[in-house]
Amino acid sequence: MSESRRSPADRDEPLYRPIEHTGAGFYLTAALLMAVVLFGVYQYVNQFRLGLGVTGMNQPVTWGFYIINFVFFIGISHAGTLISAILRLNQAEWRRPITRMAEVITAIVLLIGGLHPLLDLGRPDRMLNIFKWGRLQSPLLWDVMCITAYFAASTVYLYVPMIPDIAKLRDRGTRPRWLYDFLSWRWKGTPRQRQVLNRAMNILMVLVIPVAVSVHTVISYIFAMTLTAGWHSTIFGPYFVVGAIYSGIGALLVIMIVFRKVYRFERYLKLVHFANLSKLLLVMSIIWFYLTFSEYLTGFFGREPAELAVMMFKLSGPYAVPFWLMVLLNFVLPVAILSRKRTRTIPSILVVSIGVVVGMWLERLIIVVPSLAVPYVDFPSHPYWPSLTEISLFAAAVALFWLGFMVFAKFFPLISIWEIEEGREVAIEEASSRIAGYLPDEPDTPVPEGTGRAER
Amino acid sequence: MAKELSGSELKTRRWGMAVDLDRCTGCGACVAACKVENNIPESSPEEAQMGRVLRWIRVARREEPEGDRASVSLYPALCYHCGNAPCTLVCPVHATYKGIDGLVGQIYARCIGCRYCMAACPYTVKVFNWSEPRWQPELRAHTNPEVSLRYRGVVEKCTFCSHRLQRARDDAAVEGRDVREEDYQPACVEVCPAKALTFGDLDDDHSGAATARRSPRGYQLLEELGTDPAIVYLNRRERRV
Amino acid sequence: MNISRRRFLRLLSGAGVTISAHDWLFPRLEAYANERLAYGDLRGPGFTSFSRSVCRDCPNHCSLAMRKVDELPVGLRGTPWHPASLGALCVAGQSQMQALFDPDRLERPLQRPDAGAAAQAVEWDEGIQVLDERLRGLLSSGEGEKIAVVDGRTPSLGTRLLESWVRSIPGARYIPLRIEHALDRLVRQFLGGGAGGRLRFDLARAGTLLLVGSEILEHDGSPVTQMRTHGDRRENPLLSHAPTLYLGARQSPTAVQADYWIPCQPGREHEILLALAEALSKEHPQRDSILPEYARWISDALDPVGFARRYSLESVARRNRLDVEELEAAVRALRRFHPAVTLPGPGILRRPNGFSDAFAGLALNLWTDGFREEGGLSWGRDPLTDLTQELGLGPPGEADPASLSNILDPLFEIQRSPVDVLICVEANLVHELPGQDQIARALSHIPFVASFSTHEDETSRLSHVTVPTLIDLESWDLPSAAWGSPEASLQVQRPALVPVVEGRAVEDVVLGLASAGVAGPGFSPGAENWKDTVKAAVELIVERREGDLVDADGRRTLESASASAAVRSLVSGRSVWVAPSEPGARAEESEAGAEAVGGRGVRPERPPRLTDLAPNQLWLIPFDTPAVQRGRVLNRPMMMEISGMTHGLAWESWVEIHPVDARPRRIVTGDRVKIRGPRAEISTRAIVTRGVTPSVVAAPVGFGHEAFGSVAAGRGANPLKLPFAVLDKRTGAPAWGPVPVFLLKA
Amino acid sequence: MMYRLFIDTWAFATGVLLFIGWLMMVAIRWQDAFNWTLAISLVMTPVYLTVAGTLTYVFIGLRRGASEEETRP
Repeated sequence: MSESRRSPADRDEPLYRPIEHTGAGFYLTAALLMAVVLFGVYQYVNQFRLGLGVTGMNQPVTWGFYIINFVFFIGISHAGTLISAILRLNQAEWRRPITRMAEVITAIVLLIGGLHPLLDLGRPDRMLNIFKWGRLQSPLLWDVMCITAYFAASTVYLYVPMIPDIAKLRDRGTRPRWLYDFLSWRWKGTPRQRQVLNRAMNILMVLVIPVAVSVHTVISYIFAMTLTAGWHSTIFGPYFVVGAIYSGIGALLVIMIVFRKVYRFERYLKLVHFANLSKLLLVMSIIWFYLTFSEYLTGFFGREPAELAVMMFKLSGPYAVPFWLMVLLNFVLPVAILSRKRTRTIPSILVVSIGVVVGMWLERLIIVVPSLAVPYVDFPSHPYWPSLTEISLFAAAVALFWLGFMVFAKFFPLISIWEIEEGREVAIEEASSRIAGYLPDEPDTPVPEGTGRAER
Repeated sequence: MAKELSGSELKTRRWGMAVDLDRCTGCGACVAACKVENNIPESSPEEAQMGRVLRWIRVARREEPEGDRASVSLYPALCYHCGNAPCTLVCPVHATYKGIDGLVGQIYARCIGCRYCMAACPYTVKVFNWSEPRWQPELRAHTNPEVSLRYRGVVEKCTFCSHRLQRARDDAAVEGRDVREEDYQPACVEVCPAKALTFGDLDDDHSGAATARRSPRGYQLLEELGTDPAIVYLNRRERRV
Repeated sequence: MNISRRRFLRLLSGAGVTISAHDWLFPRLEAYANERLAYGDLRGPGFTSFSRSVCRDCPNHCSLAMRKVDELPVGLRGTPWHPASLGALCVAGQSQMQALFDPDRLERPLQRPDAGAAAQAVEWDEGIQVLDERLRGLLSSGEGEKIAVVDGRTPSLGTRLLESWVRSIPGARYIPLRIEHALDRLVRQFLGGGAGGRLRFDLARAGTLLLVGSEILEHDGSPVTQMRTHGDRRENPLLSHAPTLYLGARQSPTAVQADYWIPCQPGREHEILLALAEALSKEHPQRDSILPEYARWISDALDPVGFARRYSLESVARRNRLDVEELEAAVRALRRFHPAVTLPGPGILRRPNGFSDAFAGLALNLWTDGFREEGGLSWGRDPLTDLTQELGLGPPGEADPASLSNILDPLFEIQRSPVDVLICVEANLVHELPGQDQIARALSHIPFVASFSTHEDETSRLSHVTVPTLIDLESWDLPSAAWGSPEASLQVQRPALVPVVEGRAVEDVVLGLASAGVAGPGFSPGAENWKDTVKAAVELIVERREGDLVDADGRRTLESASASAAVRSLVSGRSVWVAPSEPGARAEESEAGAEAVGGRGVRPERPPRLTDLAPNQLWLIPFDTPAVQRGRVLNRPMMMEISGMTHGLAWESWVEIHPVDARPRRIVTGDRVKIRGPRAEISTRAIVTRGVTPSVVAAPVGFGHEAFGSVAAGRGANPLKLPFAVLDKRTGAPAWGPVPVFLLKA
Repeated sequence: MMYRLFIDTWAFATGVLLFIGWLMMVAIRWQDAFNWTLAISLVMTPVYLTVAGTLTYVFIGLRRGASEEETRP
C-alpha cells in the first residue's frame, strides 16, 4: 500500500542504486577476480610459448579440461535466453524480475565458452586457417556458425528489451551520458515505439529458441559424429540440450541468490520466483535422469564390448567416484530437497543449484574423458590429471564470468525496470482478463464467432 | 623411350598392406625403421611417463585369457589409411585428407592442432606434438631430408612413407610408365626381418597384399565400423597339438 | 722467311716441351678437369650415397648400409646382399647411429689412482703407457698367469687377434664372455664337432620343434635368419601342420609364435624333458643302454624302473601343475611329426642347474636322428681357424669355461686375487654378471683393472684405466659369423664415416703394445696396424674363396654311437649349485652362500624344489631380450623407447607377474612394486599378465645402469642385483637362476 | 555516430555471409563435401539475415516513432 503512494521513479530506487553508488566491496572483489584472471592469462601465455605439453593431456586422452569447460560453459549459456524466451512466450508473469539476469548470463558465458576451443588449439597462431581453409563438413565449423549466431541473437535479445531502461537512465542523467544517450535510440515510450519493441521482441523470441537448441545439439554432434564408443549415440542431441538447460537454471539460481543478497533485491526476487524456478529445476532434473538412464541402459543391454568397456570404466573403474557423485548431485539431491515444499527454502535451493552446476560439470567430464581413455584397440592407457595451467585457466574463466556480471551490473539495471512497472500497471488487468478468457462462458452469452483468441 | 607423363596420367592405385601374424614376432624393427625414416623425435622419460611417446607404428599386445594362461598375439599397429576415413571427415581445415592413391595425408603446415582427428580415429594411431621435438644434439643434423620436421602443436601420423611413393611416381612419370609395385615400399615393410609385412596394390588382384586380403585367414581390424582399412591382418593358424 | 738457328732451336725445344707435356701434363689436367667439373656436377645438392659396414651387436653380423645425403649420414638400412639378413635389420642394428653420436661417449682414456676414485682424462699415449708398464712388469718377471683378458665382443678377426695376443703370453687367460660359446661347447662335447666350429639348427627341416629356454626368434645366434626360417617353415606345405612347442616359465615372443606353450616351474624343464624322453623311449632299441646313463647322472632313482616312475608323465605333470593330457599331446607330436628336434638355448644355461636341463634337452635328440640325416643339424666350420694361422696369429685355443669363476671365486672367499691384471674388453662384468655387489667387491681386490669401453660403465668405474673403443660403424674388422655360414659371402666391416670420436681400435692398441714388445714370443701379426691386417686377411680370403666359403667338409653328421660315450663324459665332472639362502639373509649369510661357489659346501646338482619357496615367495627369473641385450644397447634413446613397447612402457624396466600372484597383493598393471631378494631389493613397474606361469616374477636383464651414459644411467632396475654371483663351472655361464623373492606393492 | 550500430550490424551479417560464400568456393575448389557446405549454409544464412533485419527494424522503428512524437502538437 505504502508502495503505491510513492512516485514510480523513487519506488524502484533500489534498482538504480547499484549503478549509481559503488562501494569498496565492489572494487575489492573486482581486484580479486582480476588477479585470478590475470594469473590465467599468464598461464596461457606460458602454454602459448611451450605448447600443449604444459597441460595434462596425453596420447589416448587427447581432449581434457578445455573441451569439458567449453561444453560446460556453453551449457550454462542456455540459462538465459532460452528460459526468458520461453517464459515470455507463455506470458508467465513471474518472469519479469528474472529475464534480464538470465539474458546477461547468456551473453557473458557465451563469450567465455566460445574462447575455450581456442585455448585447446595446439597452434593458436594458425587459427585463421579456419577462415581460410574451413570445411563446413566438420562439426567444429557447425559450432563456429551456431555459436556466432546464438551470440548475435542473444545479445540483440538482451539489448532490445533493455532500451527503455537505458532511456530511463538517460533521463536520470546517469553518467556516462553519451553511452545511454547513444544506446537508448531516442526512446520516448510512444505507442509506436512500444509496438515496434514488442514486435521485435516477439520475432527474436521465436528466433532464439531454435538457435539455442541447435547450439547445444551441434556441440553434442562434435562427439556423436565420431565412431568412438560412448559418444556415437543418437540421444546425445536432446541429452546435451536438457543438460544445458538444467545447468543453466542452476547457474541462474545461484546468480539470483547471490545478487539478491548483495544488492538487496529481496523485494523484487521473492520466494515465489525461486520456488517456481526450483520446480523447473526439479522437472529438468527428472528429465535429465530419464535421458541418462536410457542412454546407459541401451549401452548396457546391447553388451557391445567397446561400449561396455567404456561404461564399466565409468561405473566401476577409475571414474566411478565422479560418476556416482554426479548422480548424487544431479538427481538424488535435487529430488530429495526440491520435491518437498518444506525444504524448498532459499538456502537449500542455493545448495542444490550449486550442486547441480558442479554435477553438470562432472557430467561433461564423464562424457569427454572415459571414451577417449578406453579406445577400441588395445592401447596403453594413461590416467589424465589436469595440470596447473588447465586448472588456473578454468578458475580464470569462472572469475571472468563473475567479473563480467559485476561490470554489467555497474552500467545497466539487473532487473528490467520497465517490465516491472508494466507489470504493476497493466499486467494485473491483462492477466485477469486472460484468465477470464479461459473460463467457460455464461449460458446466456451468445457463442462468439471467430477464434476465442485472448486479447493482449 | 616412352613420352613423359604427368602425375595425373598415372594409374591410380590403392596401396595396402598385409600383416602375417604367423610371422610377426613383435621384434619392433618396423618401429625403429619408422622412427629413423620419418624423423620422429625422441621422447623424454617424463613424457613417456605421461604417455606422450611419438610413434607412427607400434607393436600392440593382445591377450585373450584361457583359464590360467592367455593366448597372446603381437601385431604392428599403424595408420590404416581407411577407404572411408573418419579422421578426414571431421578435420575443420582440410589438414588431413584423402591423398593420391587413397593414402590419408596430413598437412603439418596447415594443422591447427585441434586434435579432433585423433578423437575421431577409432584406431588411436594419430599422435600429437605436445612440445618441441627433441633429438640428440648431434643427431638433429642427421635427419632424413626427404621428410619434413614437425613442430609443436600439430598432429602427425603414418603416411605410408608417401615421400617414397612421390619419388616412385616421379620416376615412373619420367619414364612414361605406371608405378610398379617393386618401386615403392614403406620403411617398415622394407626392414621387417620376418617378412611379416607385404605391401602392394589392393586393386591389383595378383599383388601380395590383395591375395593376402582374399585369404580365409585375412581380417581387418574393427571391420564392423565400416572404415575399410587398407591394412589386413592374416590370422594365426590354429595348430594346437 | 728465313729461320735463324736460335729461333729454330727455340721452336724445337718448344715442340719437345709440348710433346712431353702431352704425355705427362695433359692426362693430369684432364683428370683434374673431370674431377672438378664432370664429377662435381654429378654430386649436386642432395646427392645420396651409401657406405657399408657391419653391425656386430649380435653374432648374425648383418651388414649395414649407411645412407648419406651430401656426405651427411641420415640413416641405416640393411643390405639385400647379406645372405642372412637379406636387407632386414633388427632394432639394435638400426639404433647404432644414436650410439655413434652419443654426446656421452668417451673421447680420451680415463685414469684413476685407485679403483672407484674420481677419474681424470689423460692423453692416449699416457693411458696406454699405464697399461704397458703393468703388463711389461709381469712379462719380465714371467708371471703371465697373472694376466686375464675378458672379451665381451662377438667373434671376429679382432677377437682372434686379441685372443692370440693373450695366448702368446704363457699362462695368460683369454676368456670370451659369451653364452653362445658355452652352448656350442656343450653341444660339441655331446655331439662331437670341429674345434672353434659352430652348430646350426636348420629350422626349415625340423618337424616338431621343441624349444627349451631357446629364444630362437629373438637372440639365439641370429634372430634375423631364425625369424625368416621360422616364417618359411610356417609357409612350407610339408611342415605347415608340424607344431612348435615351447617349454619355459615365461611366454616370450618366441613362445608366442610357438604353437604350443608348456609352462613349467622354473628350473624344472629337465624333468619334463626327461619325462618326454622316457615316454618316447618306450619302443627305442637303445633304451636299456642309455637310460641307466641318465639315471646315474640324475643321481636319483638308480634303477630304470625308479627312473621310469619318477619321470612318468603323470608325476611330472603333477609336480608342474600341468594336465597330463598336455604332455601326452606333446609326446604324440614328437612321435608323429618327424624329424623332431629339441633346441636347448642359452636361456637354459642361465641357471645354476641349467646344465642338467640342457643335457636333458639334448638327450631327446637321441631319438631324432632324422633331423640330422636331413642335414637339419650342421656343423659350421669357422674359416677364421685357418685364416688366423696364415696371418701368423696362431691357432685358436679352447676357452676354459671355468676360467672366469676361477678368477672370481677366490676373490669371493679369501680376498686374494689370483690375477694382477684384469682387462675387460667391452665386457661390463659388474652389470652383466649376477650378484652385482659381489662382483664389484671382487674387482676392487684386483691390483689392476683395465677396461675398454665406448662409455664409462660400471666396470670402468672400478678400473684403473679406461680406454675408449670405436663403434662398429667407425672401425675395421672381419666378422666371422656371416662368412662362416654355408651360404657364404665375404663381408668386411669398415668405417662407414670419418670417426666421430678421434679414437683407436682395440686392435690398434694391442698391436701398439705388441710392437712395443709387450707380447709373447709366438705373436707375430702380419702388419703393424690393424687396418692393414684386415686388408691382408681379406686378400687371403679372396684367394682361397672356394676352399673356405663353401665348406663342404665343414659339415659333420653325428654318430648316435658316440651319444652314450658323450653322456659318460658329461656325467664325470662336477658343476656347482648354490642353494639360495633364506630370504632377507644378512650380509654374512650371503657371504657364506657365496663361498659355496668356491667349491666348499657344494651340494649334488638338483633343481630347486617348489618346496624351496617360503610361503608367498616367488621365483624371480631374469630374462634376456634382444631390445635390451643385457643393457649393452640401452645408451640409445630409441632402445629405451622400444624395449618395453609391447607393455606400453618406455624408459622403464618392468616385471611380469601372473594375476594369481597379483590379486592377493592388490597389484595392477603399472603399479610400482618392490622385489626383495636374499641379497638386495629393487623397485620397478609391474605388468600383470597371463604370459608367465604362476609363482614367477619375470624381469628383463639390462636396465638399472648406474653409469654408461646419461641415457642409460638410473633408468629402471637391475634384477641381477638379487641372485648370488654364480658362474656355472661346466658351462662358464653366469647363472642368473631362479631366485626366491618377495614381491610387494611399493 | 548514430548509425554506428546500424552499420556494425550489417557489417557483421554480411561478413558472415561472405565467409559462408568463401567456404563454398573452397569446397568446390577442393571437390570436398560441397553438399554438406551447401546444406549448412542454407540453414545458417536466414538466421543472420533475420537477426540483422530485426535489429534494423528496431532502430528505424524507434527513430521513426520518436520523430513522429515530436511532430505532434
